[in-house]
Order: sequence, then C-alpha cells, then structure tokens
Amino acid sequence: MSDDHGPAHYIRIWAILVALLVVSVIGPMFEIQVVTLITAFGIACVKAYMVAANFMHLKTEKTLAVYMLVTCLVFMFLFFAGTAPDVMKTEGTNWDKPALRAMIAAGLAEGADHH
Amino acid sequence: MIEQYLPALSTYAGDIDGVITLIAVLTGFWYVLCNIVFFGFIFRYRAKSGASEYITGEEKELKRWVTIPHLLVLVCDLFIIYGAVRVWVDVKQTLPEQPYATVRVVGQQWAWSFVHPGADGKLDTADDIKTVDDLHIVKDKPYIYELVARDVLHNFSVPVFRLKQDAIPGRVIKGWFTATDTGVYDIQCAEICGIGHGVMGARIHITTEEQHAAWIAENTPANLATAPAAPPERKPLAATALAAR
Amino acid sequence: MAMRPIATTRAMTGIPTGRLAVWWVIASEIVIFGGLLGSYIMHRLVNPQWANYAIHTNTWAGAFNTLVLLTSSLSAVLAHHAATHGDGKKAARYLWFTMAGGGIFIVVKAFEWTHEIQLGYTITANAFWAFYYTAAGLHALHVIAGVVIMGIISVDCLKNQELHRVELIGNYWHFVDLVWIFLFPLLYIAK
Amino acid sequence: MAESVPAESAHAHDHHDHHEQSFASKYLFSTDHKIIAMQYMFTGLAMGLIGAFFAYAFRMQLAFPGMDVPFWGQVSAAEYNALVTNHGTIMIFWVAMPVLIAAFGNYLIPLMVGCDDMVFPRLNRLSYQIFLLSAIVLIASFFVEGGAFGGAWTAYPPLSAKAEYSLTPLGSSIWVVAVALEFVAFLLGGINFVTTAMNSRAEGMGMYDIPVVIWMIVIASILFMASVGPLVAGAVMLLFDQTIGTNFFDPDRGGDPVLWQHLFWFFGHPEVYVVLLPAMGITADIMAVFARKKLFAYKTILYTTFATGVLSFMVWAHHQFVAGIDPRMAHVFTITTLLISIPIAELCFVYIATLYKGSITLTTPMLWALAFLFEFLIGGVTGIFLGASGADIYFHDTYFVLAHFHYTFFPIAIIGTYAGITYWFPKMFGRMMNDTLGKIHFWGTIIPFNCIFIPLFFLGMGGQHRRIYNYENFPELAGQGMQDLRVFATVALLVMLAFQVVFVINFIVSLRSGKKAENNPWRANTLEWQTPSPPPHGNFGSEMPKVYRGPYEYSTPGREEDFWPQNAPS
Repeated sequence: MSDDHGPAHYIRIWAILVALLVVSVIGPMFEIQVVTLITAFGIACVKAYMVAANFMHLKTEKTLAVYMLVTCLVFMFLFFAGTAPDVMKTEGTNWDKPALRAMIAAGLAEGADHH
Repeated sequence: MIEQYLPALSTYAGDIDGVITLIAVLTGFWYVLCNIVFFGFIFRYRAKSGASEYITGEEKELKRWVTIPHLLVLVCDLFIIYGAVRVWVDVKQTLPEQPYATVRVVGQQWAWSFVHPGADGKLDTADDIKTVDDLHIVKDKPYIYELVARDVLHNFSVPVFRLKQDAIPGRVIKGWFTATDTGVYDIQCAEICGIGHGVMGARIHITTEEQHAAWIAENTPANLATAPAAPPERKPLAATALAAR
Repeated sequence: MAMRPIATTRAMTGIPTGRLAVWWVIASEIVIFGGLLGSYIMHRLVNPQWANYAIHTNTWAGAFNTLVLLTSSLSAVLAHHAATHGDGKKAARYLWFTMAGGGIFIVVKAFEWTHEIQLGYTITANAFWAFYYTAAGLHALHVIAGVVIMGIISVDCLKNQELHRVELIGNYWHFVDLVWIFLFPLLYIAK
Repeated sequence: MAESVPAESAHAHDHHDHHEQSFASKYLFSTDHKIIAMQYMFTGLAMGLIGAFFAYAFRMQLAFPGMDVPFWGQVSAAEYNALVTNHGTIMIFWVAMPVLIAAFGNYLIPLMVGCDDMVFPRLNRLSYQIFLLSAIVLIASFFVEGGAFGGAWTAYPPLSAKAEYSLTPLGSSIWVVAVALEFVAFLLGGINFVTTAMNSRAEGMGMYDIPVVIWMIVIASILFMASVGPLVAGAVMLLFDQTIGTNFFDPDRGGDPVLWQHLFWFFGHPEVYVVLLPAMGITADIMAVFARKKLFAYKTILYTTFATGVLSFMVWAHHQFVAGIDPRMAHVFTITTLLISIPIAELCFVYIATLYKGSITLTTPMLWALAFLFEFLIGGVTGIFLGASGADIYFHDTYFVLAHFHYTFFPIAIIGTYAGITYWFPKMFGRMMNDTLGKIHFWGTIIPFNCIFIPLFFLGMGGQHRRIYNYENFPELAGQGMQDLRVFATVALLVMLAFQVVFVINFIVSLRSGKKAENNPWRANTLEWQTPSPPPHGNFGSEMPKVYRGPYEYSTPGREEDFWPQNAPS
C-alpha cells in the first residue's frame, strides 16, 4: 500500500466518524421520522463508506476487489426485492395474513397503553 | 397431452394442458433438431473419416450457426412466457366476481377438513357443513376456496382440475375453480407435511345442483347430532401417529 | 513455515494473495449478514409495533460501543501503518489496543444483555428480540474471533514476522466495525 | 493483468525430496492438494454409496409396498421420509459438491494453472476435515432417538422447526448442523480455489488461457460463496427455532415460514449451477481432446457462463410458484427463468458445434462427456415446463419435477464424475483404465438410467406427487398401470446399481495392474499432462511451467502434431 496515508490522516477520519456518530445519536431526539431516518441510516452509509474507503483502503485497492464486494451487495438487494413482496406485507393478491395483522394491532395497542 | 393420463375437469384445465402442449411442441422441436445435429456430427466426424479442421468458432460465417438458433430460442421463449403468464393470471390472480359459493379448505396433519356453506350459501353461519376428507361441490359453478393450514405447510392439489396451491399456517390464500363434469376424484397433499404425508388424501365429489341440495339437506348440522366423522378407516397410520403425539 | 508453496508468492491480479482471500471472506460475510439483516428489515417494516420493543434497547450503550469499535478500527489501521514500516513492536502494541477495544465491546454487551434478560426480554420473547440477539450475537462472535486471531498475529509481530498479516486482520476488523455501524441504527436508534 | 512475480526459480524448492513420511502424515494429514483431492473424492464416492443405498431402499418400497427390503427391512412412513430427505441431501451436498468441486477443483486447479499447490494448503486440509466431520454428523442422525430428519431436503418450516410436527426432535437439528458445517467447509475451500486460480497462474497464462474446467469451477465457487450467506443465516435461525424456541418461522408468534423458502432457494437455485458448471467444464475439456478440436468460441462459453451465473441469482422463486408467494411475483420469475435458458442453450449449441469437423474418438471418457450433453439436454428442455408458471401449477411437486432434476443432477453428479475419473485416472494414479470394462460400465449405466427416469416423467404427467411412501392411499394413483411403471423403474435401478460393480472392479484392477500411463496419454494440451503421471509433490519439479498459448490448440495448421501443449515454446 502506498504511503500517502499517514497516521494524521487516519486520526482525521476517525474524528469525522466520531462526529457523525454524535449526530446520529442526537438526530432521533427531535422525534421527526424523516430526520431520524436520515441521521441514522444516511449517516451509517457515510460512515461505512469512510471506513471502507480509508481504513480498508478500498480507495486505492484494485477495482477488482470493489467489484467483488459490490456484486455481493447487489445480490443482497436482489434477495430483498424478491422476498419483501411476501414477507414485508400483510396482504397481497388473493392472500392475507390475519394472524400477523391481529398481532400488529395488539402490539400497537399495548404500546399505546405504555405511553 | 395430459388428458391422456387424467381427465381435464375444470374450466382452466384445458388452458394449462394447452401451455404444456405448447412447451412440448417448441422444446420438442429444438430437442430433436439438436439431437439430429449432435448424432450427425458424431457419426460424420468420427476419427476414421479424417483429421480435424482448425476452427476457432470466431469465424462469422460459422458463428452464425450458433447465434441465429440462439435468437430463435429467445423467440420461442417469448411465446412460452406469454402463454404461461396468461394462464397464470387467469388461474391465480383473478377470482370470479360472482362465485356460486366459497368453501374453506383446512389442511392439518394429516387430513383435509372442508367447511361448506349450508343452505344459505354463506360461510361462517350456523348451518355450515364441516366434513373431513370429502369436499362436495356443484358442477359448472364457480367456487372460491379459502385455504388455511393449522400446523405445517400442506398443498391443496386436485389433479383433475390441474390445481395446486400451498396452504401456509398464518395465511389465508384464495383461489377458484369451476368443475366441468360430475364424478368423484382425488385431492392430494402435495407438500411434505410429516410422517402421515403419504396418507393425506381426500376426495372431491362433483355433483349436480339437485344432488348437492339433497346432500346439504341431509347433512345440515341441525340434523346431525354428532360432530363430523373421524378420519376414515383407511388411515391407520395417521391415527397411530396422532396417538403417539 | 519452511516450505511455503510457490503458489503463495504469485499475485497475478496485483492484489497479494492474503488480501485477496480476505476480500473473499468479507464478500461471503456480506451475504451472511445481508441475508440476516435483510430478513430483519422486512419484518421490522411490516411490524410497526416493534418500535415499542426497541425502546427497551439501550441507545447509550450502543453508541458507546460504536465509539469503541470506531476507535479500535483506528488503532487497527495504525497497526497496519506501523507494520508497513516494518515496526513489528509498534504494530503489536496497536493490535493489543484494538483487542482491548474488542474486549470492552464484549463486556458492555454482556452488561446490556444481562440487564435486558433480567427484564424478561429474552431471545424467545418475540421476533424482535430473536432478531436482536441473533444479529448482535453473530456480530459478537465475529468480534471474539477477531480478538483471538489478532492475539495470535501480535505474537508474530513482536518477532517481526508475518507483518503482512496485520493488514489482513485489520481489514477483517474494519468489516466487523462496518457491520456494527449498520446494526447500531437498525437495532438501537430506530424506535 | 498478467504480470508475474520474478525470481520464482530462485526460491527453487525442494518439495520433491521429502523424507519418507508415515502413512498418517502422507495420506491423512497431508496438505498436498492431490491427496486432499483424493480424500474428497473417496469420501464423496463413499457417501454416494450410502445415497444410492437409500434410493434402493425407498424404490423397493415404492415398487413392492410393505415388502421386507433386503438389507433394510420394512420401510415405515417415517423411514421413507428420512430416506428420501437424506438421499437428496447426501447426493447434492455430500456427493456432487465434494466430488465435482472439491475433488476435481483441488486436483486440477493447481495442476492446470501451473503452480505447485493451493495458496492456503493448511486451510485446504481444514476444509476437508470439517467436511468429513459434517458427513459423520449427518450419518449420526440416523442413530439418534426419533430417527433422521424426514422433512425433505428443502426443510420447510414449520415442519422442520418444531419437533411436535416432525417427530424427529434430534434428527432435524443434527441435519441442520451437518449442512451448516458442510457450508463452512466449502466456503473455506471455495476461497482457496478462487484465490489460487486468480492469483497463482503460471507465467504467461492470461485470462483466456485458462482451461474452461478451471473457469467453471471458479465461477461455481464464487456462485456458492455469494449465494450461501442467506441460508447460513437461515440455518442459524432454524436451529434457534428448533432448539431454543425462537419464532423466526413460527406464524403464530410473528414469524413467516415463507421467509425460509426464500432464504433456501436464493441459495438452492444457484446451487444447481454450482454443481452444473464443473461438470460442464469437465465435458468441455474432454470433448476438445477427443474431437481433436479447438473449443468452438471459447470466449462465448465464458461470457455465457458469466451470464448464467448472474441470472441464476434472479430465478429462485420458480421453486415457489404455488408455494404461497404473491402471484404477481411469479411473472418476474417466469421471465427470468426462461431467460436463463438462453445462455444454457447457447452453451449446448457451442458444445455441439465443437464436434463440427472434428476427428472424434469414442473413448470411455468421451462417451461419458457426450452422454452428459445428451442427457442434460433432456433435463434442460423438461425444465422449461417447470419454469413456466402456468404449466408449473400442474407439474409442481410431481414426479415430472423429480424426473426433470434427476435428468440434470444425474448427468452432473454421476456422468460428469465418471467422465472426470476416467479421463484423469491416468494422471491421478499413473495407470490406464481398462477401456472395455469402461464401456460395459458406460452402457450398463446409461441405458438403465433412462429406463429409471423416463417412466417417472409419465408418472408425473399422470399426477403422481412426490414423497409418498405408498400410493395405495390415492385411488387415482393406485392403478396397476402406474404400479407397473414403478416396478419397471425400480428394476432398472437395480440393474444400474449392479453395473456399478464393474466400475469398482475396473478401478481396483486398473489401479493395481493397469497399463503404465505415459505423461500425456491423451495427447492433450493442458498443463497437468505435461508433468509425470502421477505428478510428484510440487507438481512440476524444479522448473515451473511457462504458458505460451491457450489450452485448446488442437490440429493447428502447419504443425506436425495435432496438439500443442500450453507450455511448449513456439
């Protein structure tokens, strides 16, 4: 690996990561769902990118390695896309999950009691 | 093709058989063609007939012989996709708008039970008729079935209808059929469901409307002092296995 | 180590063999965690009531553990830096620091889980907790494995041997960190 | 891409002058890729015997219900389920994978890419040891209380997840553990194969100089690594459901059984290609050698294989058309499934085109290779019926499906293996196999094979569904005509099994007293034939080969010989 990344560079990256962590913890305190989603998952993606690019040196690694990892990620999105229409829904064309819907309703009601 | 082995007794059975025939013709053509070329080459180019020729397969005039059939296969595929999707939409995605009745089909280890609407034609009323391993329906009438499972996966399969659908615990799955002739035929469980899977069969009784009315009158719970009969005698194994549990 | 096959000394892709293999390990780990987390996300989105269960996870413990892992990743990459400069002793020290991070992570986890289990939120309580313990548990196993391997490598480092392995374990460790970066919002923040 | 590390011969290595080793360190704990390949092969073949024995037991029960099967006894319903379940599991995970990928991969990759061993020899040994452990664990499940798991090799929950449904409290957990261990073994092995082939090729061997069989084993390993993850996660979830009572797949407590089906088939379908590709590769190499022809359109083969690999990740739910997925999704998967027939058809066309203007010698390996193509074609075209959603409504879970996938898996696992063994036997053991016995065995296997499975297509069309221990309970299936077909298939199976004895005899006799094999008895181009038979430890002696050309330069114009080894300087 080439030597342009000195310890100072790594520490700078680390500092940014910690700052992002703080933001992602504070984000949900506003209790606005959009803000939570962005601060939690948007920032997770940014953090992931920074770790992968800088600490794992994927920035300077041969593109082959990046392709390998990205291909596997893409396959996971395929899996999600093919599976979610059944698992992520309570009803669809000519099918229905009454048991699950009852459970969701009961769970939500119980949650409402708590607050 | 399939009618030679089993009668086609639902309105869509012919369509499904049609798709099967379509695929048989198209793939059969390619299969025969491939084999003629394949065995032709083996015979024509055996070692005795001389040395081999240097061909890379990148020559345009030769590559054509692979590329063109390959595109033709794609065209055949499109026909098959069209045929299959059309039948699928009809069988699995559309429900009759004005069904004659809805029956509930319940799979459990290792028997089918059926809930028929009584004289009022509605499910979940007092006059529902529950049976074990016998489904009674009227010919030429569109039925909707509601498929549920009590314990594990089962598959509601009526071969003469060309119908199969898994029953999944936690889900209610709907589908339909319209029988085209009377008679008594098999219902099978076509998804392994434990040691009694091999005895999990039932019978479908397709009758005329009059016969069905008579059957309803005879079996309406008011007339029936006891619960539905236990699974019939032909299932000694299921009984012992259940006892073991 | 006397006889290492010639095969190991070649690098036709331009990526040294060890590193290439670790990339493959990570690729196959991506699909393992991908399958598990994908399943979790599907369930989570269809079950809005899970938010009521997620409330009982301790965000501060999760955030602290994220900090610990991020920091240990920093020391892992510094160990790698030291190793590329041939300083085995320094690399070993950084590795120990990373191992300490892994240790702290596990200890915090242990306290967290003990508390949750005492409150009755066990793995069998409902599907949320089942996913919570399975996903975090699988990740924790990776942390433990990483710490053990790092320990073995650090011994070689002290003798200035096999220094290229510091990078390999480092890349693995960063991946473990990466998984946690996603687990943290999925299990703790989304409420 | 191709820059090689210099000063290789400086490290000139003295692998071959080892001291006398003890039997254990030479054969049991060796890190030599050839020994590990043999370990995988013999373990796989032994497991194949067990799988074949299971098939014998349950086919006898089907042909003669209630009979006392010799060497087994009465086959009860529970035993029948356990037998079919473990027959499937063993044949795919413990025969096809170890023999085709692990054994041939281990043996061929270092030899054919011109290096001395795998890049991680000890990892390789570990992979075999875990595999052996997994085999022992699986077999152990037959001896625990409640018996072996009987919920089919697909292990759909809730049947597989709850002991009160499966009635095999220990068997199902042991099954899951065995399968998971097997996955670990092949993940380790796969990383080794892929890295070796990517990084450790001989000097001068570019991407397009790699023999097709190596390409295919490598792509298969990659497919395995990229698809098995969700099932590993699923196996953990299922194991937890079974043992500690979590509810991942329990619909009464918020789980979803359909999730398992997706996790399983997301792996299960690429798995078909994982075992198919190595067999395709073996066939390609054999066909080129015995037709004395360059493979037709080498690059096309590679590209179509890549296309198949990628598409294989998009077709999985065609196994679930009527299994409760949303009917709208069936359209997507019908389209992708029929699309995957395009690259596979292309591969078949290209293979046939390789024979064009060749000079074909019908040696035993060549017969096996041609038979592979012939039988696989039947498996391929019958697959179209099942991939088309409309037709699958009827064919799902019938014997048509069963016959279809045996027409793919038998060519893959059995024909492909025999092709490989008969072709590389001289290299592996330094002796030639007997060609006459080989041909008797060939016809004695191929003819009964078709006699077993063609009747099953008709049974399937007649509506016979799978995994039923006795069809007397289904009036439509209990007819004499159908029973006659079942008996016919069973008798054919017995004949086929009997002919395997010929192979065993041939193997043993040739091993002890076969004609000594030269280095390159088939006059082939690839690197493994350019070293002594059997190759010494370190494979190529002190000088590692250099590669000057592709692997299929047969009958090149202007050369006296009709072959041109990859490492021969021009």
